[in-house]
Amino acid sequence: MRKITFKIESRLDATPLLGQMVNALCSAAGLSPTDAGFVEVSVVEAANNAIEHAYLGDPNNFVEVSVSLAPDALIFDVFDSGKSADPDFVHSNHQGALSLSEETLAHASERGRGLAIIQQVMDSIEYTPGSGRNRFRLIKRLRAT
Amino acid sequence: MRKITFKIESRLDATPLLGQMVNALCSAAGLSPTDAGFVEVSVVEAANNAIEHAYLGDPNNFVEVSVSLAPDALIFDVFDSGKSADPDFVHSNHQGALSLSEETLAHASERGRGLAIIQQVMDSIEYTPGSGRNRFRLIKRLRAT
Amino acid sequence: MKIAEKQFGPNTVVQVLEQRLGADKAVAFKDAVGRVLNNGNPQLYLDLSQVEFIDSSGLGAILSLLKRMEKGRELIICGLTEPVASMFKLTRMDRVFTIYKNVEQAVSARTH
Amino acid sequence: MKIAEKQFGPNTVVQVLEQRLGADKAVAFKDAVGRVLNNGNPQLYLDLSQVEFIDSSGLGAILSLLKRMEKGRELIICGLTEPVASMFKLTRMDRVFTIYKNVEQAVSARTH
Ligand SMILES: Nc1ncnc2c1ncn2[C@@H]1O[C@H](COP(=O)(O)OP(=O)(O)O)[C@@H](O)[C@H]1O
Ligand SMILES: Nc1ncnc2c1ncn2[C@@H]1O[C@H](COP(=O)(O)OP(=O)(O)O)[C@@H](O)[C@H]1O
Repeated sequence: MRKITFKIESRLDATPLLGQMVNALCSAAGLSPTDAGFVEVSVVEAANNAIEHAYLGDPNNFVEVSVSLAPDALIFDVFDSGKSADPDFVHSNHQGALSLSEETLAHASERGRGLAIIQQVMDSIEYTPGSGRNRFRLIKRLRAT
Repeated sequence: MRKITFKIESRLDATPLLGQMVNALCSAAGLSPTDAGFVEVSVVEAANNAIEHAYLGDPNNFVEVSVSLAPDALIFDVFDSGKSADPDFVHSNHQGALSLSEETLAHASERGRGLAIIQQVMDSIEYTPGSGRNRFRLIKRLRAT
Repeated sequence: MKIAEKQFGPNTVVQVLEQRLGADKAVAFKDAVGRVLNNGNPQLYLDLSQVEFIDSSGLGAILSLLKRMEKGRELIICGLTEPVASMFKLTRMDRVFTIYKNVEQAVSARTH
Repeated sequence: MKIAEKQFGPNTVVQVLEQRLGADKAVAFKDAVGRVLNNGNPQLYLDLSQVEFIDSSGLGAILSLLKRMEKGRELIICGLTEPVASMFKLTRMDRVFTIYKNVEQAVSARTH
């Protein structure tokens, strides 16, 4: 199984380059441009969450994303060494965050859609807190073409 | 300055993915497809050298490639923690390895063209041995388009 | 945050000149566009045709602009590229925004 | 190492079905092509039209095949993609190999 790890500083302006690499890798693995774009957004959301919520914006840390190319799936492991999230919260259904309509617009939050996007795009997710190393695993299955 | 680090296992079959990422990054930075291809080959040659000559083929190590995107250049730092090379040898002119002709064919070696290719493609190189961490820096200047 | 501003009669067109509207650019984007948001123009056209990437922060920033529009004024989105249109759809943003293919179509539909 | 073998009259065409001919594939490539190298055909056509990446190990492997050709036999390279042709040129391999645009042109030039 082929594998590569991307490592960036814990700064929001470091995630675009990560995203572009993830997109290129998804394309090389055979995902459609649309799906590659969705996966790019998802991994960037996970990295942004690590930066904002695990490291609380401290730029002197690192976010690592290990990508494993299995024959039938792409596995993204997003690692941080900051504050852990509550796995039950991460795993809970976040689709409510995407229930936007004209009626609810006034109360719609500007934030809180990252996990919902990740859940929509990915086939499965698993958040594993660890002392000094949290792992957020995102799996995208490859469909036979 | 934007920066990303790629990390792979010290196996020859891990370098294709590294190469594809380097190529995508070069394209995003504005290099032509031909130059992006040349830089890809150069970084792969450096990684292969680390695997074959620094780690002597032991697959239980890692090669790291840190890429810094300066406004006028791409800087690739290829790190290994194996046996150091002789910097004077690395820095010496290797273009003789590319002097192939019908007359010299019988004596032409199958190997030994990696550093020559790197020197041809890159604008400057610098090998810095370190205890536990050797760095091979390859710099490709970006020309104004 | 690079934007270009143009007047189209009484209305303003703001074109985002960045390829990515992500978390690192969301605040600067809100500031830049916010400055012309309620400058008296009945319609503000937001031209996203240069944007190839948007995430939840970028989408949230656009949503916050919509919520800050004064009564009787309109925020009109133009020129969504394929990846950005896909994100509008995935997050249901397409339900609350008026979206046109490009500025020309938007202006002609809105002023005739 | 995926290759496809075809007979063209008395000659053999070997097409490399890998996109990359790098250090990890060089030995397998030499073994695979070496098996048909001196099988009696006067000409061996090596079709590289599927190969988009080659490094010094891949080039070295092709060079070793050339050196192993028996007297009176020819190794003919066909279908170099742009990145592979650039590497042939950079390393001067283009000086010692007979190279044609594609197998059809090579065969017709060599047999007429
Ligand atoms: N990696 C993480 N570490 C800690 N907390 C997290 C992490 N990811 C998400 N969270 C928590 O989950 C919440 C929802 O995340 P998300 O849906 O991405 O929206 P947003 O980041 O915009 O708040 C965050 O506000 C945060 O409290
Ligand atoms: N990273 C490295 N660590 C140790 N030795 C190296 C390294 N890179 C190159 N060398 C030495 O330089 C020589 C020439 O390298 P190169 O031109 O790439 O050709 P090749 O790897 O085919 O021998 C190698 O054979 C090796 O002795």
